[in-house]
Amino acid sequence: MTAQEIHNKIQEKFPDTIIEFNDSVLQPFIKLTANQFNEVCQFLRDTDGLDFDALMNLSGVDYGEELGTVYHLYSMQHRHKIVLKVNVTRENAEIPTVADLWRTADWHEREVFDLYGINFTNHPDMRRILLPDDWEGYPLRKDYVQPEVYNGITIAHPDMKGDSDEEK
Amino acid sequence: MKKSNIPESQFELQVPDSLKTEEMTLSMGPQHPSTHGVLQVILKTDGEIITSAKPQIGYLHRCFEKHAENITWHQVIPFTDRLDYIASMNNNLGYVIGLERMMNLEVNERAEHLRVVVSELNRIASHLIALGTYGLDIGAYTPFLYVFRDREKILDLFEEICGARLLYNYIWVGGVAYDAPDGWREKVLEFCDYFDPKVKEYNDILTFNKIFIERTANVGVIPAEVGINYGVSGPSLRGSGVDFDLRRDDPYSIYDRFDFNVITGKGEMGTVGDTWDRYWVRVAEMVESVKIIRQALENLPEGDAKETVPRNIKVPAGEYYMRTETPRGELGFYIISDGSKMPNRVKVRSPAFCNLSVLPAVAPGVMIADLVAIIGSLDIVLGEVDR
Amino acid sequence: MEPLVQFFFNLLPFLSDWPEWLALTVIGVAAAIMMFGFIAIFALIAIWLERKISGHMQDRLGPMEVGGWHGWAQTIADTVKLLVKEDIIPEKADRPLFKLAPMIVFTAALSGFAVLPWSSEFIPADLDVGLLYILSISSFAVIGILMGGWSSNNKWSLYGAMRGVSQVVSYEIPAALALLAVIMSAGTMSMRGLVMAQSGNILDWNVFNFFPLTTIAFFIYFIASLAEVNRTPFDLPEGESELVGGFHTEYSAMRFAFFFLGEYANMFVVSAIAATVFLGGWLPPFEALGFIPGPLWFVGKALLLVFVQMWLRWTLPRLRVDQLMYTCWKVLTPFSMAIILLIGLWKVL
Amino acid sequence: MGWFDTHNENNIFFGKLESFFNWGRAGSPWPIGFGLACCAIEMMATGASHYDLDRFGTFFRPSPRQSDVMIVAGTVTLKMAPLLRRLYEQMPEPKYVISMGSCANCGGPYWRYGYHVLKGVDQIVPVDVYVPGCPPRPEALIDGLIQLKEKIKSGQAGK
Repeated sequence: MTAQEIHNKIQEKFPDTIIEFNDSVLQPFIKLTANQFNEVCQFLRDTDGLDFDALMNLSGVDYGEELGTVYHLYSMQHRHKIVLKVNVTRENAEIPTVADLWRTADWHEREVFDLYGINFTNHPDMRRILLPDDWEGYPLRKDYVQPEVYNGITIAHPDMKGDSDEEK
Repeated sequence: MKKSNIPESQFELQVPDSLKTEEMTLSMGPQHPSTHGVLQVILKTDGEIITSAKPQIGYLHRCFEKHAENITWHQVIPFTDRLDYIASMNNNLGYVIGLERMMNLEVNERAEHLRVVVSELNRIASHLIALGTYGLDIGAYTPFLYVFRDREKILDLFEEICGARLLYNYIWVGGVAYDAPDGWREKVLEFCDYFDPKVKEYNDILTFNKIFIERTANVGVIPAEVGINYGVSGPSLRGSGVDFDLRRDDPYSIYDRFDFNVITGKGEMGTVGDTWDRYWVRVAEMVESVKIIRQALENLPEGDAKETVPRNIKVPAGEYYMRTETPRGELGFYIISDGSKMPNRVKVRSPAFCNLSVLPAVAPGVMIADLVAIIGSLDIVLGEVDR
Repeated sequence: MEPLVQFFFNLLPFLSDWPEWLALTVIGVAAAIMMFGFIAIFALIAIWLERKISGHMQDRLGPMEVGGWHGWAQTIADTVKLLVKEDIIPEKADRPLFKLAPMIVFTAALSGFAVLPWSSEFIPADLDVGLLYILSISSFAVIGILMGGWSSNNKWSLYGAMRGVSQVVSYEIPAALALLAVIMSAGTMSMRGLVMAQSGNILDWNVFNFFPLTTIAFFIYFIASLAEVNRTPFDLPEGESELVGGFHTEYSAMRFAFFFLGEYANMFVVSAIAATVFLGGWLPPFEALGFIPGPLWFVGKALLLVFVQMWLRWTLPRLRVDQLMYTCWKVLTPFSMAIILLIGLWKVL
Repeated sequence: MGWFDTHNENNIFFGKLESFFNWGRAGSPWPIGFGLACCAIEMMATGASHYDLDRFGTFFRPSPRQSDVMIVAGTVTLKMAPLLRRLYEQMPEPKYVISMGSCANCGGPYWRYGYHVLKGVDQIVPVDVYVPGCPPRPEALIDGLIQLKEKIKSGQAGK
């Protein structure tokens, strides 16, 4: 099934959730609103003909003004793909979880929470996964400033003082 | 099964009420001989039987994604080496092909062939480590040393072609870093001839050992739907009987030209998807890799394999999710470019991360010794789990 | 008079002039020191050999550097290092038990040497119930293992200890039953008597005596003895990949060395029992080879079995707990019982 | 460590004894297999058939209580650092540390943007021998081990 057909199916079922559909890029994507996201995913997974049974990838992205998550779905049965995107504001970063649909999203969402600070509502176990529990800040946000010290351990390398990113 | 939500645990523990005792919480790792690095698993045990297992990861979080955003496109390649440090060539390949597709770049034939040869050699090397350490987990020490003996021969070949033993930085955008030296092709073919009988040796000492089969068959069964739902991929998923290999089903490089079988678990010794099946898929895949190497070397064209683009490339704005089949499974690079000389975002979808996430689902109800067998059969590399 | 005392009186005639209590004490202490020396030297050589043997089985060389020729001084260096290493007792450990455990394990192994018949003259104590004594004393070691695992206050140690206890206690039964088959056929429990009953050539040895019954009994005993000394494929109490170090995880320095020493001494004891009971002890396989002294035959046979133990260790994977128990209760025990029955029938008919 | 160290000055007997002990220590450095990252694979390769660390009397112990040398093979992260320190403290004296690979030496390739990487394991534990390389070849690790042996024999290591 092509991206256009998938888009039409979603459009038919959830008329006011699609913000943007782009078919001209390498991998076509559909941008969705956050509020109905879980229902759309359930629809994509369980509808005959769509059958997106595998969540290939779930990544957080910092677009500057907005944060977002990108979902790469794949159907083992029909061998078709689609990319879903959900954007949220930095202040109110909340997206419904899909961990109940694809269990693999459980750890991926925890990772996005850990590194981007996007909160996934209804997630069974929303904790940091990679960094220690007492870590402050979300490192992959573009405005993140690397701390000097963590629990008494100096993080910065002695030679690092003073140089900047731009010298390359 | 398919339409319903997958429950947390597939197995219910059957213990009569009169025997119920207190559970013991046990921290396995991060420094434990069989956690394959710095994985920590918090176990709740009832005697020898595990009631819950929670992996704690992040002890090797080396900030790959932060680095990727701060260095040039080409500089990221050595960092991809260090993700899955046992199969670096395959990591290079995934990232580089992703960039090439974004740049719409053609790579010459010789380079494509060399890429396939080194990737498959590295797949063999990686599966050898998986075999050896798995034997170690089960308690057999000697196979570990046998596989390292043979792996050294592959490393010698790599050393000759790129100068490094473990982290190669060999596959570059537009080609490979160095052309193969004279006589390398013959040496690889020699290795193939050497390697074929060795597989039988491993089978004799480990695969078909009665105790080994007893220990691994019917243990840690991952049903196919559960595996797909948890994002399990690669040999671990094929062990569950799912006939899916990205090299064949979503081809990249020139894999569509070669004739090879996709090995799936058939439950020969027990249930489909048990640890023995996952182990066996790896053993059989090594033989298939040798096949691919032979075919690729047969038609190895003459010409220049070195990269055709300057080091300081600019990737056109856009985004691409490139997935390749590494020895551990589906390695995906989600690359976002804003047209500058540095990536805007490189997200790694690491197969070991997803494969490990299935552990809490299969662990309850097994014994501690089985848990070790299950972790071993998932063949995780912590560098990739934590990135 | 005890053969040992006789042996010493022959060796040092002036002892017989001493008061009896003094002479006996001196002889006892001397014998114990000799046994201890034997264990120490045996362990040094056996550990070195094990590393060399495993090395050559695994396409490598094993120790090569320390001391020069093929690393002969390797285990000496290990021992020196362990002697001067810091002895750590964990803060939360049960200190008396923690200290006692290695001693018990080692003492149990040492006590086993008391009844081993090295030759027709040299038997430290020729008890009428030598075999019974050795069976009971060897299961004493498990108390040491339990104490060590429990007192370490480490969960992995506890697992190792629990596994060790259940394993050793279970495998005592097939081992004892297999030996019982031979005792029935020989009609004695004295180690010396058992060897004497096998005099003749190799076909008179117990292992071939009631062929194939005693041969099976020999294999049952050998498998069960592997489990008793915690060797692969039954090394669950110290299974490295599962339990880190098992019951001795928390032990360091000399206390750890004593566990090690005890393990190797036990290996020798069970092999020596097998050699005595099944393989004719100090007797040569053929009369023509009688010029080689008895103790050499005895030690040679025992070392051969020790070698087989090492060989198995570097070949086989490890069993799981339930499979271990299955092997014991559902395979070895019924078989050994059947053998006893058949030998009994044979005897009666 | 202890009494001998304070009494071996100007005393031929204890001086000889101490050098005998050092010979023993140098002859059997048992490392704790502390594989963290990439270098661990090279460490395993060094221990395996082709290079065979057992030649030098080295074999890996799983428990810190029974080991003498900690080979820190790989990147130490901030989450791992306290555990590394704890394992070091669980080892009995005299104990030695080999820092294997650039990551353990100084942070390696992660020195600039590695917000979660410890820049040098010597911030956490005292290091006796540094082995450079990313990852070091097995020959380099063996050389590091021999350097450590020399250091032990001369009585300078682990102090």
